[in-house]
Amino acid sequence: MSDLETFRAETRAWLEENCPPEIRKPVESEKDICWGGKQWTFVSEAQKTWLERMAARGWTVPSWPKEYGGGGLSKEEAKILKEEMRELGARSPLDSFGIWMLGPALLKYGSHEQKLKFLPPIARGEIRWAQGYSEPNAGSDLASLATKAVDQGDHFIVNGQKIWTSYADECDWIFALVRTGPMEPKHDGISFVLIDMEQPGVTTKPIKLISGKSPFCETFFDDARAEKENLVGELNRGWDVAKYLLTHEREMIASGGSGLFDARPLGQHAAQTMGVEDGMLVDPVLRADLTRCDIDGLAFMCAIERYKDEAKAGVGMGAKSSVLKYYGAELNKRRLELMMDIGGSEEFEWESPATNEGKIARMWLRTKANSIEGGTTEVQLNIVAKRILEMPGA
Amino acid sequence: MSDLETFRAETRAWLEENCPPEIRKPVESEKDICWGGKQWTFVSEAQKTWLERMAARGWTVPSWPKEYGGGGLSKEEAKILKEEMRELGARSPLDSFGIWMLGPALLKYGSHEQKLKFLPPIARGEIRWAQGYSEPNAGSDLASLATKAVDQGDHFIVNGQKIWTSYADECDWIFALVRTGPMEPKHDGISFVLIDMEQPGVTTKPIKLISGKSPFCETFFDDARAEKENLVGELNRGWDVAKYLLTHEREMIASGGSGLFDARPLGQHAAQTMGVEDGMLVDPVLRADLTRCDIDGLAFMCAIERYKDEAKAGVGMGAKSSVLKYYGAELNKRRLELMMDIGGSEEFEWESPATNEGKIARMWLRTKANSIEGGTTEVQLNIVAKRILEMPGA
Amino acid sequence: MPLVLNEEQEMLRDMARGYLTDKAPVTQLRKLRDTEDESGFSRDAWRDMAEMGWTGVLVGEDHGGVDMGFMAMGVIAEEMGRTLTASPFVSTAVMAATALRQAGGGAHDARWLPSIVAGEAVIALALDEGRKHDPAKTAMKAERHGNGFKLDGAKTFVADGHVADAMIVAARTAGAPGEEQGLTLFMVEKDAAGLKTERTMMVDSRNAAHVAFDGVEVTADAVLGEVDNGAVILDRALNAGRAALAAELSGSAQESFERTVDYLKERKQFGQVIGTFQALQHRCAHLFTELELARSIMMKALQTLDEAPEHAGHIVAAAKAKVSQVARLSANEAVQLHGGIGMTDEHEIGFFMKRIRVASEMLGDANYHADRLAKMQQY
Amino acid sequence: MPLVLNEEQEMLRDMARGYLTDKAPVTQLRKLRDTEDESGFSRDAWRDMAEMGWTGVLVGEDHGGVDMGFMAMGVIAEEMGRTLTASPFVSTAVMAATALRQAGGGAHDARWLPSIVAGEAVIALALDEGRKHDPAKTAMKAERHGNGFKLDGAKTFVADGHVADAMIVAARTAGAPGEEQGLTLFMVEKDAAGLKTERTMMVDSRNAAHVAFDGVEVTADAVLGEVDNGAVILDRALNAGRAALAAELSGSAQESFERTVDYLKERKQFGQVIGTFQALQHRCAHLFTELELARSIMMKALQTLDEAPEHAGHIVAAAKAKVSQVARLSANEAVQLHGGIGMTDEHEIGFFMKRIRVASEMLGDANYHADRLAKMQQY
Repeated sequence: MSDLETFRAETRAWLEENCPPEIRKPVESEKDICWGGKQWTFVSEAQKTWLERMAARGWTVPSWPKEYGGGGLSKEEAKILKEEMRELGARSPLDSFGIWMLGPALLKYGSHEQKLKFLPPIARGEIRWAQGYSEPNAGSDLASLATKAVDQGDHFIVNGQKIWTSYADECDWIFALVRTGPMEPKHDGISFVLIDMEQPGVTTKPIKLISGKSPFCETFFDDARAEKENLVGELNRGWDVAKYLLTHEREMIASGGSGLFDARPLGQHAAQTMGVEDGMLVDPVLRADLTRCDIDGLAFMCAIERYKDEAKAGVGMGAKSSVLKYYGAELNKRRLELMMDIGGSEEFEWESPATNEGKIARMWLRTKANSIEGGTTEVQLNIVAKRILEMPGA
Repeated sequence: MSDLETFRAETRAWLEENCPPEIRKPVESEKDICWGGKQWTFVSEAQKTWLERMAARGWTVPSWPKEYGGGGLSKEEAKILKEEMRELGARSPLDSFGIWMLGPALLKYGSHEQKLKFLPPIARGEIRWAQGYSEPNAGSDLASLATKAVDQGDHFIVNGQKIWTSYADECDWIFALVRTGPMEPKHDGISFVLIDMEQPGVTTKPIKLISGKSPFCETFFDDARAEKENLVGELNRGWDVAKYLLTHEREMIASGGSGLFDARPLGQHAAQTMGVEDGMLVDPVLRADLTRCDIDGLAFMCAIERYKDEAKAGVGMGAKSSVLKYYGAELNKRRLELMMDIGGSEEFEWESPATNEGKIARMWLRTKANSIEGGTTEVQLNIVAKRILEMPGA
Repeated sequence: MPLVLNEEQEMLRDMARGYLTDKAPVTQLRKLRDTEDESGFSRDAWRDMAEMGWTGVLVGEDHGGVDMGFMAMGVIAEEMGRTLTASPFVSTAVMAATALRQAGGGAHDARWLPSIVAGEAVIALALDEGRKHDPAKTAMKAERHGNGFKLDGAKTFVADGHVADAMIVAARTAGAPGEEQGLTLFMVEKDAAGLKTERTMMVDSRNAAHVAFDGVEVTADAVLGEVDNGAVILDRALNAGRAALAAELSGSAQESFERTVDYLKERKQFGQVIGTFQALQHRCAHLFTELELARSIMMKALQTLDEAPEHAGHIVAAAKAKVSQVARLSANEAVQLHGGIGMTDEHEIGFFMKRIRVASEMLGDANYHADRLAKMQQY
Repeated sequence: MPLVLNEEQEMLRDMARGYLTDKAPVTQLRKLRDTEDESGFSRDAWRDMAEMGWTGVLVGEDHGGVDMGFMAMGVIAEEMGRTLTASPFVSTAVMAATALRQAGGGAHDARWLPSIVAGEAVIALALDEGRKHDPAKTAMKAERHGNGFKLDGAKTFVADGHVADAMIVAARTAGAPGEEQGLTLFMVEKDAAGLKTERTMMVDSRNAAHVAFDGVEVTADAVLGEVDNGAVILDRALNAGRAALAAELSGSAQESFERTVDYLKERKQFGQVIGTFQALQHRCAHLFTELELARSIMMKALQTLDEAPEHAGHIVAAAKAKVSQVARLSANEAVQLHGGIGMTDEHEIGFFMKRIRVASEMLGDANYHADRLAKMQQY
């Protein structure tokens, strides 16, 4: 048996023994997804046990080094762990921006002390992190951010406002981009700092969206304190960290492309919902839109497959993630418009149990953000034109 | 009887008596439209007679002053003449760029001598004029034209190339924009000159289009001579004349909006051509496109009607012609794409009598120029954004 | 009649815009929503509108109306679309008024038209039975019962149904679902035994009702128009309602577009006002052109309703289709071009997207009307 | 099999691009057109292609082919699309080869496959009878006649029909027009009595033939596959042909797009390279994205033909629909963005628009396949 085969067998055995039966069922409600943090209330004893057992092996962050709370697994081993968990139907023990975003940033740009201090609590789900990037006047043009951090010797005093900070009201710490060099060219005066949210100078306010409640918050800094030892990377070089994380995020979105886009054909859904007469959907004009949308959806899935295969083969071009992000967002919006066409007036019931509180209508409205968040459609088109097509600047 | 009623009665009587019966039939071939000029061969004695009789009354250009060969009619009288001619089914005695374009320019910018010299031969159909504006490197950006006219005292020596000069190979004279001030800012160094084409320095070459033969030519000036007395307007102020004519042209196109766009519904044409099964077009996907296109066509016709009524009422906004030009061109292209969809493989026969030598295919290809000629779609959109929406410059 | 507003209509527009902007703007709708107002519209504003004559815009002077015609009706609806004003204007002052007037001569018009004009009565149209509008599919039965009829069945998506003093109910007295003919219209008052109305809160913060008819008995007098021949009056009422919605949608679409262009002239990113970006300019210019076409065909539909209402079906269908499609485009572009802020409930632009969606679906969406037009032309 | 070209296929692509750009570029098509060439394609080039093994790309080694599969076939077709190379590749090396191979075991494959591989035989598919492709609508009759059949009827739009040494003819031996079943395929040689072929020059400077069958008698041996059951083989041949056209269209669309982007980087107006205008950049970026999707689904179709040809109908239909639609968009944008010069016959870009139109119509346009997909899914 090869080492990897041994690893697979051992992993399977361990999972069989340690994963509680409740955890092997599909996620049913939002609370089934464990985000951790000081405010977290476990939805069940099993959720807690599972987190503790996995964290003890470092398997909440399987490929991080062991000394920082990770599992120290190789790429191949991590893949096997993922496969075996899927095989068993095991839920993820812990999801968080700490794992997805801050961790990779610290691993690349953090000092050894910072890693030791911050990574293990992330791995154990003890500290929940928020992301503080966008501001009301710094959206697509993130580098124009204005939140100020003034040097006070051993700490900074932070003033300003962040927006779109997901779950900020449930988080303990925030990693934020702040302006430390007000006189420098805009990209050169930004730093990446870690701020404890448990202080009077930090407050949050949830944002209600057109689709209803949302995980998004506004976060306000009013003479908040950030220790200098919690500056990640060099002073005024925070843009490098941000760029690294944005690329990382975009790749995550692109590689999980299918998560972005629900590819189930609309035609059959419409046939069941609206009815068919003489073998044809009762609305023949809508039918044309549906079949075209389904074809585009299929082509989109093929593009995702092809790009993945190209990446594996080490061929193909960069900036693919912009191609997928752009098209996936627009297609998803189109798809939900069509879902609303299919559902007709019945989808309009906003608070009725019959529509599951307007589920489809809220999804429809929520998709409108797909082409705004994570880089707007306009920004993606700019990237494709500039980086792939190499069209000249104005 | 009012004066206008008298005029109408007299006009009707005169037309009845003087319009040859052959001229009262719809135009059948291109040669039935009389363009005049030295190279013109009348297609019939009637065509010649009709031109002579109308020209004698100045009714080839009814609203031009009598001293310049016009009819001296008031707006109301000219309208009555038009109505009575339509009533009789009488063809136009003379069409020409001299009437539509050069005439208005001379009436506004020409000297008395120039008017006396050039307008009457236009009115009589003796001299046929070509328009020399665009150049290979001056399309949308007309003001970057490079055809040079160098001052030689009493005349200019002209060198350069014009493109898209309609019927230049059948014309006698050309009105052209030339660069007389090479050192001036680009709009300020252009002059509007009249050039005799019967000289060795002027040659023309027909342009074949993707749709086949076309009226367009390239016109080359190789040390051609233009008399200084044939400069219209001031030296280096030719751009004013050009702008005036372009606006005039755009308004002509917009007011004849329906001419730009064939509004006959496609749905019924498709039903006849492709067939209907169980009350529905055999291609239900195409059907959706057709009915949407027909709705847009109807809305377009309503917009034309509304703009005309607004103009009459003296309300509404300017730059409407760009709205109509843009939409009409795109709609026409879409319409011919659909005509090709309807016709299917049978429309592909390029030289067969069955398709009237590929009539619809050639129309389809020809419509592609609709969004290029007379100001591209992109230019129209710029105009709408800037002039109507008052969006800021870059 | 030219395709422009006349002086009287322009005055009406100025007055309507002034009143609505001042007294019934989008903030009113938000407040109605947040306070979970029982009626779902402002009774005060509705009384004001009655005083200004809007409730009687389509009612003859014999019944106290101002009888200004459809073009004027469209002016009011368009302005209401700009402010997203919630009111029973379309259900009551447009559709019910048209149906009652068309039926004319009986007792119903005398009974209801004056109180419509007075802003007292709200009358809803109970027609749709499924998720998609399609009058021919009406299945609800009205069976002969003594001298009258007994109604059994259910209606959905009845705008203003929960506050209606009476409903015009379409039920089948002949033929089978799928047939255009065989419908009869009944006036059913709110306190009829067996009538149950359940309000539903809608995505656009307006409301509509589910209405159940459980053996509702009505006399023969309740029939509006002729038995089995309700389609004649229903078509007129629907054409009026569709044209009103087209006007409303046109107003909402224009308003959201104008707000967006204003925003683009203000918002800065990358050191530039984003309205300078050519790609956005071209999208705005395209949308403006579409809005112009939509408004033109909408006005043509109103003009035709004034001049030749018996031939208005085709143009009204085309107008409802075109305006619905363009308004949706406008709403989508508005939210997208507002960026993140446009996604928040705090900003008003989302209200436009929601109302446009609902109004574009009401009385038949763009696909429904496109399909009808194709059918009218036998293909 | 991953959705990328393997090393062998990449070598094939490089070779094909090199050869076609050098020996059979767009200028060759122009010359064939202007000289009114009798065959409508270059016999020399076709011989070269045979030598390079392209004619045998789908033919088994037992008949002299290189048997490289559909992905390789697509590589060749895509490159031919880039150069608009006229050849009987699709009719002969793809459709006829697939049909003959599928029928297999009889005399036909042994008779024809080696000479297809050798670049000697041209074989056309005589299928369409009307303006729109729809095999089920086939009405042409083949009646039993002695031991064989007698064919009466007419076929249109038969690509390479006027130069074909033989045709695969679909005719009805059972059922009625509109039914999928009841077709039989016949191999009919060019000198058959009663067969009349009339060449038509096409908008894309390629050619197709009208073929009339006036009591053409064939023996029972002429049947390809089974009587009444021709659809089995026909479907395979059509899937192969549709995938080849999708690949060709993808090549033409990419080439016209790349030429356009290059032009935008060169052409100056208003003192600027027009490629700097953001509105044009966004249109190009959108089109690029569409081209990527189109190419991906086209490759998926080829991959499926290699791996599970019996299940390829759905993906091939979707690919033909998607690529046809995107290629037309590409052609339209190409001409528009080239401006006036793009309208001239002198410029090559118009040739792309013409060929894309024809290839997108051949073997079913986007609407036809979209409709089929909806029908396959019972709606």
